[in-house]
Amino acid sequence: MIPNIPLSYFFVVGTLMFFIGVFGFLTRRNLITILMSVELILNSVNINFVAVNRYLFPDNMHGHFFTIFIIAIAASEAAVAIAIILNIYRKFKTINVENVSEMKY
Amino acid sequence: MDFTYTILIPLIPLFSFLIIGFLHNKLSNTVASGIGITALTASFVMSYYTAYKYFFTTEKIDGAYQKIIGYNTVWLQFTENLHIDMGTLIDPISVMMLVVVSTVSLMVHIYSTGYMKGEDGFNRFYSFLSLFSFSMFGLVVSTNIFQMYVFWELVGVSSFLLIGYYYDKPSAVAASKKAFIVTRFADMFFLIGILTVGYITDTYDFLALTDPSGSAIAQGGGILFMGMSTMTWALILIFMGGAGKSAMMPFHIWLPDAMEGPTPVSALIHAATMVVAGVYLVARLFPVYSISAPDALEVVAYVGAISSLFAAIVATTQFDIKRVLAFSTMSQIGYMITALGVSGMHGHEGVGYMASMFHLFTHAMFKALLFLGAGAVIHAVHSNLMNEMGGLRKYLPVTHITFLIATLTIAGVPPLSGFFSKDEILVAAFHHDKFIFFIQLFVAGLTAFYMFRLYFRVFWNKEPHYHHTPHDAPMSMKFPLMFLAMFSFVAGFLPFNEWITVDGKAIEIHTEWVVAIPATLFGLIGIAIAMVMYKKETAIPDKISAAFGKFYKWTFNKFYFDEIYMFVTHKIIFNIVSKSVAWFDRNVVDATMDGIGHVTEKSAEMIKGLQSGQIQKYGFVFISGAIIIAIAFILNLFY
Amino acid sequence: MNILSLLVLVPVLTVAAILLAKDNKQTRLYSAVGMSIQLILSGILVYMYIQERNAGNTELMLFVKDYVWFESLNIHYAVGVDGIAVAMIALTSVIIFTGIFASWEVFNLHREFFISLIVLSTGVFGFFISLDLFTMFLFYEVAVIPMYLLIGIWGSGKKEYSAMKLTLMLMAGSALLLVGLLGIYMHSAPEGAPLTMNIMEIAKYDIPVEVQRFLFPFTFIGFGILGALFPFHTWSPDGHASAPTAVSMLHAGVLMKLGGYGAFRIAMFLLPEAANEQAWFFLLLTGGSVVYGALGAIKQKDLKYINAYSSVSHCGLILFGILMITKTAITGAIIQMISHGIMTALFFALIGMIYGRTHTRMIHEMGGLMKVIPFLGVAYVIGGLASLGLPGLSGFVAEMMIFAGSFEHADTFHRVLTIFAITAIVITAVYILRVVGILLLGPVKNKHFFELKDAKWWERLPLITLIAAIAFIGIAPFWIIELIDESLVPLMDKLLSIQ
Amino acid sequence: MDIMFYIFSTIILVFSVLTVTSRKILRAATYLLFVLIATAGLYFLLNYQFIAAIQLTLYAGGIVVLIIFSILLTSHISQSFEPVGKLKTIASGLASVAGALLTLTVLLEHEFTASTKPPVDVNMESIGLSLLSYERDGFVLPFEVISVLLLAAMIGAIVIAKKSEEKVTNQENNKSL
Repeated sequence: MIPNIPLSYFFVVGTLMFFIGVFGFLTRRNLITILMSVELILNSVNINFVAVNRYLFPDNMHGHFFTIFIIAIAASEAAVAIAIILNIYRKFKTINVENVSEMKY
Repeated sequence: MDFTYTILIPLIPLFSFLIIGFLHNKLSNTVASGIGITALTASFVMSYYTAYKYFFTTEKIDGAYQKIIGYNTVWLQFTENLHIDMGTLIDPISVMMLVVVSTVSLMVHIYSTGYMKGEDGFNRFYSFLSLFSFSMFGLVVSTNIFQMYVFWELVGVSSFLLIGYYYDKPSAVAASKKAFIVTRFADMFFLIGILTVGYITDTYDFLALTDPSGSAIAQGGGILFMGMSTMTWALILIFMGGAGKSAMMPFHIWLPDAMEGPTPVSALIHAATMVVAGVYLVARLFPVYSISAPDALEVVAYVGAISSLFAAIVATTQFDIKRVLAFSTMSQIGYMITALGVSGMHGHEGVGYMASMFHLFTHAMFKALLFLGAGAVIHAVHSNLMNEMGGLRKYLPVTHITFLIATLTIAGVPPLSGFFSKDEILVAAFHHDKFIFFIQLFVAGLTAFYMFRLYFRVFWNKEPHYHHTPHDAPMSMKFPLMFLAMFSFVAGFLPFNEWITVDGKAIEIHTEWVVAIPATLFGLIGIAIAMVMYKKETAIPDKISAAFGKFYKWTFNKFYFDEIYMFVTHKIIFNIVSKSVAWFDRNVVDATMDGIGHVTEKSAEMIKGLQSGQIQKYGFVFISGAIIIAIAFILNLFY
Repeated sequence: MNILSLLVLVPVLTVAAILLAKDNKQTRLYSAVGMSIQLILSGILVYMYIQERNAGNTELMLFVKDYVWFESLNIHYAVGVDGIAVAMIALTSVIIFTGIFASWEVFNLHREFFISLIVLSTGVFGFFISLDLFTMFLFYEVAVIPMYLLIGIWGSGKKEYSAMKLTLMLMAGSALLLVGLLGIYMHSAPEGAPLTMNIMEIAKYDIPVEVQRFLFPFTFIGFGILGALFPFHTWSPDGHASAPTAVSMLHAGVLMKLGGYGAFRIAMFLLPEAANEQAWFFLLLTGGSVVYGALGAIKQKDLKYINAYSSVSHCGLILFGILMITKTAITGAIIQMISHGIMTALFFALIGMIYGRTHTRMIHEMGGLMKVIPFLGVAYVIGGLASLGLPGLSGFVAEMMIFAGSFEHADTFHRVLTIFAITAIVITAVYILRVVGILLLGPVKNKHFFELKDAKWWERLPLITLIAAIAFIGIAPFWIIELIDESLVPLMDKLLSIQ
Repeated sequence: MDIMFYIFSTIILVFSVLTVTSRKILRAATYLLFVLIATAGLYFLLNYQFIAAIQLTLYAGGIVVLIIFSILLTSHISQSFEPVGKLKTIASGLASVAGALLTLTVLLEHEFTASTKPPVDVNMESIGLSLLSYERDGFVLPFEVISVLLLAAMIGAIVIAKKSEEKVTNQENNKSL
């Protein structure tokens, strides 16, 4: 059932997506968009896991399960993150990350 | 001969000190003084018994008195051979000193019951007196030089406590401080000297040190420092310690001020006993001085001569009777020191040593008498200044007579004891060094002059207006006066030449008329001048002082020694050195330490911007860092 | 139960009891009881120690116990004492005992104060009984840290600054020390043999000289900072000036002795070659600081500063004596530790009591106190006389032994330096008498002073205890010397075998 | 089939870039949705239907909706972001490109060796059994842990998002800080 795509192609997609996420993480100012960038990063990792599992170790399901767990963690992370973002919004009336610098010094 | 009991002579006053000291709130004055006097009487009796036993019943070996260790125990062990012992050494001079100290101390104890009556802190006074007696006894019977140092310090502190007896009087406090610090300064040299001697000879023990044929005495000739052997230096240092206690130049400045203490204290400590400790010290180590370091002895002789001259000159101008006596003490101690300095070891050469001890003995008696007499005068007129005295012979007959006897004695009028002892000193000087001899001769004249100046101004001269009619002292004060007056008479006839010599063997002495006649003459001339000037109120003294002009002023101000000292200590040491050290500590050392803290803080301040709280910056740094490290690994930069 | 472990356990139990105390009264009662037990315990220890020695036990360390603590790192809880440690323990228990009474009057956070104080003393006791480098270091830190709280919370004046300064400097010392101790551990056995933290084990092996040269400054300065080694002494004046009475007593009395003791027990004993080689440099520093501290004290105006500088001078003498590496001088240095400990505790106690009455520590604002509070006045004079080295009191014995020991050296350097240090005895006399003169003697300056009350029983008790100790050492030094003498022999053998 | 991979990849990459660069937040969320759906497509392609379904429901369905809700709560839809600073963009871009190149180099140079064991069949049954199995290749422990985590996250999210009653004092505290 493996398509005729080399494994490395998946890696290319995953890596590029990862670093696009990193780029977004570093440049976006809005907390929610940062969160989205993080989702991208997580997703790219998932792709790699799944692809490796399929191509290299079809005899077990470890990558598969990792992905499942990452999705679960991503979901809870998103929930908590959004709760925090809402709280920050209440407190600072903004979700611009540069204005939220209470952790300074 | 068993002399073990001699350890009790110092210990009994110690117990008395402890009892009075601990219970001074509880005891009544009578009980406290009773304890003190009883203790001293015990020591007094034992001292005389020891003297009797030693001089009359102890067997002489080879015609010489032996040095006997009465009691000895190691107190503090330094090394195999160097240790501080506590014990009693019985030899002619220590026995003599026991007699002197116990006699004067007992007399002062008795005298003080009258003199100090009603004073605040009467019990304290007696406890301190006991402490002093303990220390002084301990000092004179020391078996080793370090024990002497121990008691040396203790007499110093008792002296401090007693001078500062009137501790709410600022002048007394200042005087006590001065006395302690100056003597302590000298003691420092003493200590260094002791350590050096200990290092050279590997013993502190007097017996080993002073044995003329022993190994210790032969040590230290070789090592040279500034042209003199180490031993010479060590002995000079030790002598400096002695000079400090004995108020020799240039450590004399504390003695006049020490007169702030109660008069009995001046009589006991600052006339008869403690101040002669320096003489005693040199006498104790005399064989070492004489054999290993004659140069040091030369120093001793000159310091003594110059001090005695200086003090005698200053004494002629002072108005405080106690100060006159203080300078007189200094002058007389100068005599004794000189006598030691000009002495040799054996036979007739050793006459200086004998004379010095002889004079120490007689001087203790008559100077104590003078002070106690002065105390009686002060007690009567409530002033120290001779301007406020005069014509007292009518009011204080007993004091007058005894004082006159003492004055004649110190002036060297035969056949009183002062004549004999002074004569021997002059003889010794005459044979050794003519220059010193002439100084001493001149001083003898001066002594007679200033003492009679004092005598005439106090007991004759014009009578000022007294608020109360002065009256003679109570019996408790008169008795010591009379007792000591008697001693001043008798002491001259004691056969010191048989008892106290360097090597313990008797020496022949005979009156040398070349010396005796001029000495007596000088004394009589001094007396005569004083009589002319001061028996009645005349204008001569003022004229003379005006004639001397600058010199008089200098003399009156004691040649500004105090001022020089004040300048050196307060201006230079306290203000410049100490203040700058304190400043240096705060502003350089401490500031450096603080500076390290500040640098840390400032650098933290500078780099804290990195901790911006901006997660993206952290992310950027993190990722870049990770990439750089990864590249470094890939390129094998770490290997 | 090993008697040494009891010494650590009793303070811990006391702290527990204080935690359960209902009010201030109970707090100080428990503290007093606990520390009295401690005092008795150390008395028993001294007795047992002497018994054991008299019974012919010539082991270097007695009452040795060794429990493995962290096997992988060779950390043991190893305890044992020799005569020196016994003497120091006795000193500590006397001072903590008197310190409790010196803080008898109730103040803010009374309970917490006593807890910190006793925790501190636990550290000190632990330090003196430890035979294991790590345990020793641990207890050392236990002793140092509560100081920060004690000064920072209960201090006076610039207390935050002082507490911070003191703690940071001592921590810097600890850091150096840790380097030194770990270095010693890393070279504690020949190549291939298992390493050890046990001091006695390490002492059997000669650490290579190059390593010693490197480690000695770390260890010596590390301990030296606590022992007020010039120029790292500056925490001392500020720290003491700000600290509350009992803390000053304990700190100057005992904690600073940890420095001297450690410098001797670890730095000199384990690194003898380097000690012999580098002693000259530290001798210059300490000899200088003896005079320097004394000169610094002359012009101070605050009683505590005077005493702090005096401590610098006296503690300089301790290190000076240790560095002389002659038996007499080291004996003297150890006696000086004890003597200075008691003396300075006495001083700080008195200063606290005087301050409690006059509410000033500036000497010029006081005067004639002898008249109104004679007991405290006499005690101060006695302390002063001990400090300036009057025979019959403890200071004299210590100083003379150090000086005499220093003069055993045949070379000029040691003797000239000693003569230089001896000048301090005069300077000491000057500043002591100056204080006594201004503070106690003369006319009463302030008429309010006439209302002052003399010492109460809880003030007299510690003062009398301390004065008795001073007099005891001064009059009968041979007992203490006997206690430490035998223990010094192996230490000296190791140090002298190099010369 | 292969063509599908390229299509999905293109979608993923293009919309990823758009997600991180779009200046309208709601659009960004929408682009993210496309990325996630395309990822699900890749999973289908690899024949992992279960995980693809989860990807669709949980990610595309749940998380994106959550994100959109929060966007609606905190921002105006029409609001567009200010352009990002040049320096920041360039620095971040460089770091990202460098990282991508580095990672790719490593990944592409590495020889992966595939397992030779017979493949297992991935279906709902085996997934379920593995999840609750405590034997080899069983995932019951992570499963339980993740359950607790989810519960904690749920409670945490509620607690955090709940309006604080001490808001006023909090603000004061903040001022004093």
